[in-house]
Amino acid sequence: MSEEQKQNGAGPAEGETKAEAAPEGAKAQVPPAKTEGAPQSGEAPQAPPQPAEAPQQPAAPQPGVEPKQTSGAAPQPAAETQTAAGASQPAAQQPAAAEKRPLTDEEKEARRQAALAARAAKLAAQGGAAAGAAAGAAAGGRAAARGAAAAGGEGSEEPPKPSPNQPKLDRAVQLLKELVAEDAVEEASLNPFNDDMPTLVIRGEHWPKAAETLRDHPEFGFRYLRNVAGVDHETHMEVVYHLLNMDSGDTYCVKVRTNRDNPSVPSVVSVWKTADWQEREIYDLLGIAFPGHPDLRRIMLPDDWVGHPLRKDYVPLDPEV
Amino acid sequence: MIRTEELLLNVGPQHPSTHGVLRVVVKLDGEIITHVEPVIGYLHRGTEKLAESLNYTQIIPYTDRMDYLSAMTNNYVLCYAVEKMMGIEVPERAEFLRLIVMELQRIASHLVWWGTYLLDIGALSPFLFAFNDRERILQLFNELCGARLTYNYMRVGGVKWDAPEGWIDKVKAFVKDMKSRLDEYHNLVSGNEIFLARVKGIGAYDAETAIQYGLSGANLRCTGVKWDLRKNEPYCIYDRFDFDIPVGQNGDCYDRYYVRTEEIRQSLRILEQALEQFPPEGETMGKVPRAIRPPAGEVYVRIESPRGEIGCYIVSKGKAEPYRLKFRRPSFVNLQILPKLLVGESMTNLVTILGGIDIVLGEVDC
Amino acid sequence: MIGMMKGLGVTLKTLGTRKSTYKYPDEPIVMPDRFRGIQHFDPDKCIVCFQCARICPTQCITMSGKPNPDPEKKGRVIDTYDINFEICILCDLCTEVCPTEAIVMTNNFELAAYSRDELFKDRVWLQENNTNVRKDNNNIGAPKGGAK
Amino acid sequence: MQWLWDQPLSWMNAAWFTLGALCVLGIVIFFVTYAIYFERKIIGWMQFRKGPNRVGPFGLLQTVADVAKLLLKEDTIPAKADKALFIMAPALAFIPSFAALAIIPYGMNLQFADVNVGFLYYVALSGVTTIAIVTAGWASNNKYALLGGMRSAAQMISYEVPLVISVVGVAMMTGSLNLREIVLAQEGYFWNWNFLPQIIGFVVFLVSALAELNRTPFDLPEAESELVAGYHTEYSGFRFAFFMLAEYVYLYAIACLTTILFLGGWNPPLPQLAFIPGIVWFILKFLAVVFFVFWVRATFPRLRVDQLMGLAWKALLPLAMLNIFITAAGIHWFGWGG
Repeated sequence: MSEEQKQNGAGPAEGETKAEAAPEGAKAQVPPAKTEGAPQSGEAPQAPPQPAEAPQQPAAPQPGVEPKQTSGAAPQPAAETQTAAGASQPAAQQPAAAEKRPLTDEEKEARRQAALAARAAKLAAQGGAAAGAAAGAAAGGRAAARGAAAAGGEGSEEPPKPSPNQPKLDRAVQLLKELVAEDAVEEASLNPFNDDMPTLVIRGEHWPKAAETLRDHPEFGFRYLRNVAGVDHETHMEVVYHLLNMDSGDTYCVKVRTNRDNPSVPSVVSVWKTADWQEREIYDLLGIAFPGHPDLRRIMLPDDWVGHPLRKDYVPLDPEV
Repeated sequence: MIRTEELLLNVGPQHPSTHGVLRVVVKLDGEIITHVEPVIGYLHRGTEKLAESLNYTQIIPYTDRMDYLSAMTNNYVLCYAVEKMMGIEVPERAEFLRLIVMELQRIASHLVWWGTYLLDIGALSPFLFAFNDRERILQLFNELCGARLTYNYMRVGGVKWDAPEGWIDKVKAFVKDMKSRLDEYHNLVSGNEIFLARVKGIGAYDAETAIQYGLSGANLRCTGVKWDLRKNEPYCIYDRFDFDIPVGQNGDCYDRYYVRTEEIRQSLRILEQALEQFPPEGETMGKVPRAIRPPAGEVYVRIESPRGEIGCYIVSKGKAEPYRLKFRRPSFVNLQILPKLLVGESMTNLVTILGGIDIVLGEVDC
Repeated sequence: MIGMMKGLGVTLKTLGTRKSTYKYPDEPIVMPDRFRGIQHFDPDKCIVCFQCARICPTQCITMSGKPNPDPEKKGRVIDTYDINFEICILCDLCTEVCPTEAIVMTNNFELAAYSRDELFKDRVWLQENNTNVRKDNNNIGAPKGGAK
Repeated sequence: MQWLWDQPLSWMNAAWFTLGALCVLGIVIFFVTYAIYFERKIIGWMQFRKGPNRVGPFGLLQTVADVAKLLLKEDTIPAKADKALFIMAPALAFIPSFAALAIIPYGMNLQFADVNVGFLYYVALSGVTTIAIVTAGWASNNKYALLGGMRSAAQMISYEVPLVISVVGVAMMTGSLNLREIVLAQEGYFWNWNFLPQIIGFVVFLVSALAELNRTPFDLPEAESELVAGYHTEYSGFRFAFFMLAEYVYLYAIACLTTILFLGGWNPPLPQLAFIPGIVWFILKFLAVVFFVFWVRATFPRLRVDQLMGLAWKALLPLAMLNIFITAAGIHWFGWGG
């Protein structure tokens, strides 16, 4: 994104200063209701995930006119995020004056406040001070109720309709605590975007044993590892495993965190053979070492490549690219 | 005493039957393969790194180039992921258009596989038969979205173009013709004793190994595991149509051939039903906010591409660009079983087995 | 043996069928209207809003505007407008976001050139490339939902 | 040319011989160019496409253009190739194929050399080409070429055996190996052509002839999909043209032999049609066999090496043996043959 374009883009396009986008806007006090919650239970066990556009989507977002939050059913978060992105990324098709919504004062004031909080959080993230702050913190100053790594443990603010996966999640956490180790599970939560896919964060040193139990234990039975992804959150690195039990159709998401300086996650090639190349790819692009991997070499890049491109702090060889 | 030495042979990256720039380093003892080591990365374009500085509409043309034989399913998986995060409702007509286009893409992709697979085994004509029919699908796509291979057709929240008038009838005509063409294909090849001798019992593995190696698509179903995301985890409007999932028994190259040719027939069935229930008019674009910014959080979405389960894992921090975008590419995962299948086989079987797994290097290297 | 006989029968039958070879170099291929070929640029429609340059995934559009020469009209007029066809992937996003349809796709696709710098098309060339311009320019990305 | 044989060799005779040889060479080169052209045309028609139609009217000069291109192409020899063998291999492949044409009788007295062991002469010479292909494979110092050479050695040697034995039946019936006698023995209606009584021999001969020619379904030595181009991977320019020439001259030879041995040479199917000259019938049958070879190439996939060997030794050879016994029984009890 060449510099001068950004200036031109930012200059004429937006009048007011745009705060760092707080995706949910200031008032996310009510976490968007588990939109797929209620009808979930009725679903046949064979196909739990409900396609996103199932009718139970209560309120289709009105693009330009939604200043207020309607009562119970939260509109789509995007609808209230009318605030354009901050200076770094002027909204792609943000016409300057075309559909200026009447901003209520209270809305403006809330947004300014969110901007300040966001900026503070951003500084904190860069400083890396917030060791304990999970990925959520880096996402800006919105309330902690949101999403995967909510600081308040699993679902402290229980959504009005407990989702059917909740008991499964608790059962899983309890089983893992029993079989693997007391502190095996750091966090457990439901991913609201993914039809409440239970997400467990497991400590690195217990991960091989946990993987074993996840595959062999009759209650879990996750014999199919469908995806292994590496993610570089500025504060820490994360390896995300998506597991699937073909008979019951459940999918779980398991995360293992590691620090940034010498990231290492025990390899699970002995448990699921499909992890072999996927771990090599993560090692190649993100630099996370996988002790226990039979043949950990670079898979995508030439062997003499320096650095790991997918890291956020990766300096490309020639910046022109 | 005769001293025999193993012949180290580089099959690829520039080789007529590696379906792209795959290099397989093979140690040969005479014609028998003793050691195999696939080397990939020749087509690595760093799509995932690029995506971190592009907003969602800009990433769509990049997904066309990942699995260039089924660009529609790649487009769909990205749009579906963003729609799931933002909870956007896709209108009825757009859903139907998406389904029709994806099933046409599945047929086109299987036709390419069928043609090149037979060419690898030595028969010259099937390749031309397949491409002759695939040309009709490419014409349909060209009329619909302006391109033959890199369609860039779907947008978050719907599809960009509505079907031009007369297009639906052309698709109906194509589906009707394709049925008879398919029988002709079976006459030409499926009964041929030489073909059967070349394919039966080659590169066989059982269901347990398939699940261990995380295979998906026809490579999984050929071992008898009945797992197809269109049925087991329905997305789009697949749950409105009835079609069955072809399944093989003993997981050898012939079963993969049978499953894929049967899948073409099933796709034709879906297309017929979809064309009948096609809503005459309606919106093709849902309510999408001006700037697409999915809320902070992550989602892993997966659909059934012609090569298997293609997944899209997005971690978003609320900005217009994804914080981290990872594609679970079926060809990349399916290729892992190649070394296990090849040891002990002959050179000719290397080509047959590699063709049977049906990989596309654009997707393997992403 | 029956399988082989049937196979031979099929090839014999195709001996007489209609062939599907194009006579391409002699007869030009007529592309459907929506085909995404090389862009055509109409400078006086352009309001220099940089939308196309910003949306382009490969950033191959470089443009610059200059203040309007005649004093009473405000706004800006396009000065230079180049598309680098070495990296342009003809994905049609620029025409999608252009509010005034200044840049539209045409149906011609012959882009072969003997040297790389011939692929760097400037404003004049893009303006002259006005044969079989695309009529239905569905720019849904533009404000007001685009000219439907 | 028979009357020349008995006179002592003089300058005059030598000139006649070379003239005869040149005109046969001319016919064969003409055949080869238009065999390549028609093969590409026919296979094209079988695949929904027109064959070459750009060079010359209807593409007739396409092969001429190809040969000209091959002549002008730079003649590369790989660095560490075994130079002497590399240069000799193409010549070694072409010479026997052309020499083998001497014994083919096109008409009653239209024959270059009336050797009484005609077929044996042919088989002996075609063996030399196998050596040429193996040397080509070895000399070009390329792994794919080496593999191609090995395969072709195995294939051609093991298919010569059923080829020869399947013709023993014909020889038994006519009592001589001289090709002219064999054709004369097939006078009369088409049902006393050799292919009916010798139907097994005919099938075995056809299959092993295809294998001898390295054509689909037995084109293992130059299998594009596995061995890139088999033994002639490293050859370019005129040397490659020699290999192509050798292949098509063998096709010419095998097609002539099939017509002579099994389809009754220049005999018309019904004696009443005798007013049409024999050579026309010969050409018609000859073209039918050539069309069959092209047709097979367009349809069948390729066999694997071990299946190929299995077919030769386990299927064709016993069949050929069986054919001999049947012919023997036929001659003894039913009075077949001359």
